[in-house]
Amino acid sequence: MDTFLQQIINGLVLGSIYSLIALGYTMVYGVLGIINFAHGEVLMMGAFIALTVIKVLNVYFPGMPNLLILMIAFIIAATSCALISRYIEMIAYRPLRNAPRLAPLISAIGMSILLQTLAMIIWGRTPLNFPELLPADSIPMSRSEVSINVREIIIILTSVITMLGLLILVNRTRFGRAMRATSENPQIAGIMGVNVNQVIAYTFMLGGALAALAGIMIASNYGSVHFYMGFIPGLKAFTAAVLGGIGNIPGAMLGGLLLGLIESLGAGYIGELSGGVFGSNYQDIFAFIVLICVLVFRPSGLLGEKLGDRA
Amino acid sequence: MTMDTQIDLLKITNVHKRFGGLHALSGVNLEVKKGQIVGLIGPNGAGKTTCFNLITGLYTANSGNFYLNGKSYNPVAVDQVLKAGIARTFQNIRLFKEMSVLENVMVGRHVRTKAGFIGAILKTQSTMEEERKIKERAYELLQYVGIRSALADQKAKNLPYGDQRRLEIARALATEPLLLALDEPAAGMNQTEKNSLNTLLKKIQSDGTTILMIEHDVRLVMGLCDYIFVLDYGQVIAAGLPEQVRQNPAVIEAYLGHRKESV
Amino acid sequence: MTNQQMRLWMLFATFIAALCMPWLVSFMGGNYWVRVLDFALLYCFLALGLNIVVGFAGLLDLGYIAFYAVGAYTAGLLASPHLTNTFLEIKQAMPSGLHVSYLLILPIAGLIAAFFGALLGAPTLKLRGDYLAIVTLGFGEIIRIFLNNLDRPVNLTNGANGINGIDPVQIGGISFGKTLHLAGISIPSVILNYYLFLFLVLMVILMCTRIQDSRIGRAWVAIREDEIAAKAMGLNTRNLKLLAFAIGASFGGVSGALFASFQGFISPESFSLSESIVILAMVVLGGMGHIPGVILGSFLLAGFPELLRSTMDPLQKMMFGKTLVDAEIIRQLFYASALILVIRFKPSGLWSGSKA
Amino acid sequence: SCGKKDDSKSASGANTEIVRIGNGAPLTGGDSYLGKDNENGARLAVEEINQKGLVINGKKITLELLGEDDAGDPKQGTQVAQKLVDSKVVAVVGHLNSGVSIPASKIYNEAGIAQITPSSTNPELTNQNFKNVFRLVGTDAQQGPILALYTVEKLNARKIALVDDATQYGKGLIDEFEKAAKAKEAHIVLHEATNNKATDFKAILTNIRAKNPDVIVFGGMAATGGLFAKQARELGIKAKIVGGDGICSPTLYDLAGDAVSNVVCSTVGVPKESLKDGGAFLKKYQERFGIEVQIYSPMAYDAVMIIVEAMKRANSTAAADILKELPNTNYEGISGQIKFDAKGDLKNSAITLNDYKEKKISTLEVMHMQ
Amino acid sequence: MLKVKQLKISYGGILAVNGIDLEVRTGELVSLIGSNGAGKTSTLKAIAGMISWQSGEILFNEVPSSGKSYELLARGMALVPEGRGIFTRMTVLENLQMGAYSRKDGEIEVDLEKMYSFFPRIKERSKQLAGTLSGGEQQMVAMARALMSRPKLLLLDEPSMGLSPILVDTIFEVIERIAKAGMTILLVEQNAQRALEISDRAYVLESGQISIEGKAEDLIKDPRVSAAYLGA
Ligand SMILES: Nc1ncnc2c1ncn2[C@@H]1O[C@H](COP(=O)(O)OP(=O)(O)OP(=O)(O)O)[C@@H](O)[C@H]1O
Ligand SMILES: Nc1ncnc2c1ncn2[C@@H]1O[C@H](COP(=O)(O)OP(=O)(O)OP(=O)(O)O)[C@@H](O)[C@H]1O
Ligand SMILES: [Mg+2]
Ligand SMILES: [Mg+2]
Repeated sequence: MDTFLQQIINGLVLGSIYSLIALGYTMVYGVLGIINFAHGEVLMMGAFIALTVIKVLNVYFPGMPNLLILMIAFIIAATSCALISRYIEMIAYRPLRNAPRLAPLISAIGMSILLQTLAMIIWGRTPLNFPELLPADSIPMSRSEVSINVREIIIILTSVITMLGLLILVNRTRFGRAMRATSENPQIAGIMGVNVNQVIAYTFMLGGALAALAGIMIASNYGSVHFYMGFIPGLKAFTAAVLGGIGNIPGAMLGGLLLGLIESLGAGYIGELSGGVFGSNYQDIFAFIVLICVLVFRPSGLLGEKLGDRA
Repeated sequence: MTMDTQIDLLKITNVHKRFGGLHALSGVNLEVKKGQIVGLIGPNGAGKTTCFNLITGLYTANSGNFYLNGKSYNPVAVDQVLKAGIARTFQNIRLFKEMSVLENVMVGRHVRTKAGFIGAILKTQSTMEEERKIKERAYELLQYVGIRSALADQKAKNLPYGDQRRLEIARALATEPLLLALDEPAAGMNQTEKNSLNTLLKKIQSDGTTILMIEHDVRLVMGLCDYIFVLDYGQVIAAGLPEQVRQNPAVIEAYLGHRKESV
Repeated sequence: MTNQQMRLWMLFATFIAALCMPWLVSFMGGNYWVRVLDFALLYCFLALGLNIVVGFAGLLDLGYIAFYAVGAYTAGLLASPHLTNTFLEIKQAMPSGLHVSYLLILPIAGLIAAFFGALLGAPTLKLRGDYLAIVTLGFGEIIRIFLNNLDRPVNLTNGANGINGIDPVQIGGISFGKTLHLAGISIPSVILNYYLFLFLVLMVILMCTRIQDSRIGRAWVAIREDEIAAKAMGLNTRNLKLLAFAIGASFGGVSGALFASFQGFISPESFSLSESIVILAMVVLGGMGHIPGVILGSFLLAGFPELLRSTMDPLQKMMFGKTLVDAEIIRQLFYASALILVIRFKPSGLWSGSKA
Repeated sequence: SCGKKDDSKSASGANTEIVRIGNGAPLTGGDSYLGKDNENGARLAVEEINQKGLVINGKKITLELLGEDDAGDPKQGTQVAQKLVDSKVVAVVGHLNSGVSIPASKIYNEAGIAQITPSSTNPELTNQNFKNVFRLVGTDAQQGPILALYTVEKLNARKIALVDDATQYGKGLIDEFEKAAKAKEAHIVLHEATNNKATDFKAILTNIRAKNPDVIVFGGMAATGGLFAKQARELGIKAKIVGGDGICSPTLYDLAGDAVSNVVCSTVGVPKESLKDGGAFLKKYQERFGIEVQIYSPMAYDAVMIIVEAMKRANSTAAADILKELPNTNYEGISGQIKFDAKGDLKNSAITLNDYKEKKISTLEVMHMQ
Repeated sequence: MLKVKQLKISYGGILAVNGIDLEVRTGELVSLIGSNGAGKTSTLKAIAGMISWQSGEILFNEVPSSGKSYELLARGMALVPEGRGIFTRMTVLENLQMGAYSRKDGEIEVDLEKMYSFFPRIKERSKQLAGTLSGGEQQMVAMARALMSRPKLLLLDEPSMGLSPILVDTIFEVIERIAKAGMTILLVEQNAQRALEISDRAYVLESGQISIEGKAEDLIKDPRVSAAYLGA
């Protein structure tokens, strides 16, 4: 039972991280209808920038409180990533608004490689340590073995709060309405007085800031930063976003959590369940199989709306 | 009128269709007699297009019976319905935009031909022969609906609107339908263009194809149709000869309105 | 008529050029460039297969490399000592190992891959666009992970170690794995394979052109353009999509088998997601759905990185006298920028063939 | 020096000759920090030799290192191999991954060029009966049993949990370990697997915790191993973590933090500090490249050195002559005494077990391969 | 209020509108008729800044158009686009709010009530997703939405398309009403008869060029017009 509970906790933490990234994906998708494959790389840049800021602060202001350091690092990383994201949009996506559907995919791939290479030039190829700024104190649990720490709680809370914030932004605010209008029909949004380019640019900037947040959370959780670190989480988060119904904000959260739980429980129990034929090495398969099964029955994901293509 | 026209080519009885909580069709009965042009009219959102979608198998009915040529059929697979002999056009034109005009019609021949990919790779005699016939027939059909053959190699999306409507009809005719179902064929046409559409539809009728047509242009419908069904809120509120329908107070109330000029 | 003749002459000239190519290249740049050509041909094979799925039928497939893997492992198992080494029963039956002829392996690889193609197609029929993308991506990963782990409980694929000692293609006593000495000329293995690949790619091009112009090809394009209208025109979209998946996959399978024979060694590393993406980029960048464009795309994307590899360092040395930035970094930067720029200025591909 | 022209015989001075040595390793992609490390090792050696001056058969020799990026991809690996062959390298240091080394070896073999891998551990590489393949690391079959011996006999582990990263290296090591440990009647309580790009190991660690093993053996690299050790500590796991040379790098303690105190890892060869040039190498490397030695650069460095030694013995720079001399290598490198057996594997080499004291690798014990 | 001079619009080299001049004075209702593909929609889109044009000049209130639709809207132009273009995934109310997107004044609520009084039907449906409305209801939403921006100039592109006769009547009544209330309107219609009946002036567009222009009552009687567009 301890093990089971622990696996649930593991899954929730992992899932929250996926959710956090997936939220960024989904929001951009929601507005532009394209998958920003470079999102993972923006996340990586965010983590690196935060790390650099932290190192600088450590040198010039020794003894600054951890949380303050982290706040400053976050603000700088989020701002930088917002700008990076905005330029990605301007360079790679804006010229392709009316291009065939797969064209932005190619420039997104180009962007990913570009950002990875830049990171490689600036910060080198070796994985770097990300200092433990979030408290990792274990939270006492009634059950002896089960462990969760403050940092993990912070991660879970961050993603929930982010989701709620985005929900309010998109559904309750004027800017959110402009986002949704743009997503449905940018031309019509234009004649409603929406400056579409601006809305898209802001959305990307918000996406970039979210990526930075996710990057810092990942870096803090695992204590490692690497120019390749965005790729796999990006892929997983994309999976999560699709699982939940891409473009749907609660869907991204749900998809992320579900994916985390599936991976955790999958890795935890698949060996026993299959009598040792399969092991935790099939962890990733598990997630994809669940994804395929879900999509067979719900072709637009768990919470994705059925956009009936009317005849 | 020959005896033929008295046979029901299409008959649907007690058809229901729900979208979530919305009861789009509730207990609709229709008959289309062979050789006639039958009109389906009604206010916006009455369920006319839905009715087409059910008949052609694009949607599945919650309940109801469908008969084609006296035989019961189950419209679940669109291709089966089409093979059985019902072809349609769409309210919002749905051509294969990037394909050429000719190719659009050739796709219509798909169900009546059978060459497979092995034949295509080996370029067998029968495949080539069939391909030649498909092309020949496609050209004939373009001419039939009045699209100049000079336009045959244009992309479909580059055709003028009126020609796109005609092309949709040609594509549907290519499947050799017994029943041609047209969803607002005159939408967006001006009166002059409507007149020439009128002529085309009469020609199709006289060449033996039965037509079921949704249309909001009352003048066109009244002039063309042998029989009319009126749908409102998913139910047939009136049916009869054009004159009868025109006088029906329920129809006037729900659909026609009291302005005289529009009739 | 003269137009037709022109085209024939052009084709003939291209063909002759293709025949002389490896000699020219090997004379000027060495066998390395011939090998690059060999791989370009294999990519061409793959890209043409993917083009059927993505370009003709409009089904976005991010896991196409899985079929390449299936083909490669089919060859790997049927033409190497691996199975006989792990299964004693087979060893007793065939003490010298399994050495099935490639005349058999190629069709088998194609068929098995086609089967997997249909297997992938079946659950994905209802999915559109990005949903299809993620499922196919997942499928590709599933295959790779299985290949990587199917060494236990029984050692079928030899797991991460990969399968070594795969026979080269052997036709009529000529082994494509060794330099052939023929009437005083020695033809290196890379050139032999070039001709083999060229022949098969030409076959594939022929097949693709014929399919494209056929009733089936037309039906695929119709589905791509508007699935609902295609259904309403009586196309059995389910079967047609499955057919596209299967044919596309079979091309992947055959080229996978060729890859295995050419390398002599395969391991799951060769079948990663990034390879799927590279092939997709070839199709899209070249000109989706347009066969000459796809061929161009595959040659460019296979050749361009290698061109950068051999020019970036000498160029720097020439200009600055020393290597300022590591060659591989410049290579990545150029490659990435090229992707972005090309698609920026040619959004429907370099040679999209659309008359618009 | 100038290397613009393609013809290696033409050089700046009439009596100097440029001799090219190839290096193939992933310089891009996830493994590139190891690949670049290898290339740096080889480069350091080449630069040192050029600085000292090398004369073979009366000619002044300038070495040139052609470092190519194989991206860890078998296909690019063969292309790189062909390119190096075409560029008339006299020998090749590489590649990093076994999956690349194996297909590339066929090309070097056909061309008659020696290939010395500083890091590929798949036994299959030297089982191909090629005369031109050598390796400067222990194979999985060599390292695994030694780790097992140490774990079972020195650490007195009764209950052992195994984790591999499903790569050729990690899994090979763990499989060999498992065989040897079982032969010594150790109890393997669990065998989990992850992958080499994973970051979250909590799920499998939770399973491991439930089995309460004495020792966890980790088959993988430092980039994952560091995170693994850290997360193990977070879950309150106290068992020792034992791993191969893949985790014996500064990256491990960078990433694992305090958790590193729980780790024991092996390196091939005797402790570097005990060798005459070992400590100096680490320093020189740091000075030259501004980063720390990862894992295999000492072997790459040695590989260049033994190629040069072979040149000297053969008194020739021809690839064939070098290849002929390589089996006779007996060289004290910074990775230990290098001798090859008939297959090209290291003969009688030592394996050192280390732990981390004050964030530095420190020697526990030196053991010898069987 | 609106002046278009020598406007040319091309799509990838194909000239859709070939140098037209037209003018709408304050308070007028002007219609633009023409057969399919004549370039009516293209003209309206260019005026509203939805597409870029090749050459020519568009003056709105004497100021040259910037070609940016959101700026034109802020300056008092609104378009009811062809095919309605409502936001299907938003509620009716949200659609109307989008109409008032660039307004900052406090009278939005007042105008909402006004729209509801124009179209009582959409008041009932204000919380419904607009995509699930019937065609006629959608058309009302599109009109109301445009009016929510308090435009000085209203551009209407085939507002009667696809509507049942009774709704066509309603729509034309509304147009007449707002025109009488003083709004300046440029109306594009296939139903030339009805359009001319309520217009002050009209232009006939043929293959991208203005062929006839004049008072609406004159055009109705013009034999060229009745032959080509009134089906007589
Ligand atoms: N796929 C669908 N999902 C949900 N509701 C639908 C769907 N298709 C149609 N409806 C609803 O069913 C009702 C009938 O629609 P239908 O399209 O059949 O009307 P119609 O009679 O063709 O109207 P119009 O004359 O405006 O075309 C409408 O309320 C419509 O919103
Ligand atoms: N996006 C586009 N790309 C290419 N050509 C276009 C595009 N939009 C319109 N056209 C072409 O421009 C011409 C004018 O089109 P427009 O839509 O302005 O005509 P219209 O008068 O509004 O016709 P309708 O009565 O059909 O609405 C047509 O030939 C049309 O095919
Ligand atoms: Mg309808
Ligand atoms: Mg129009």
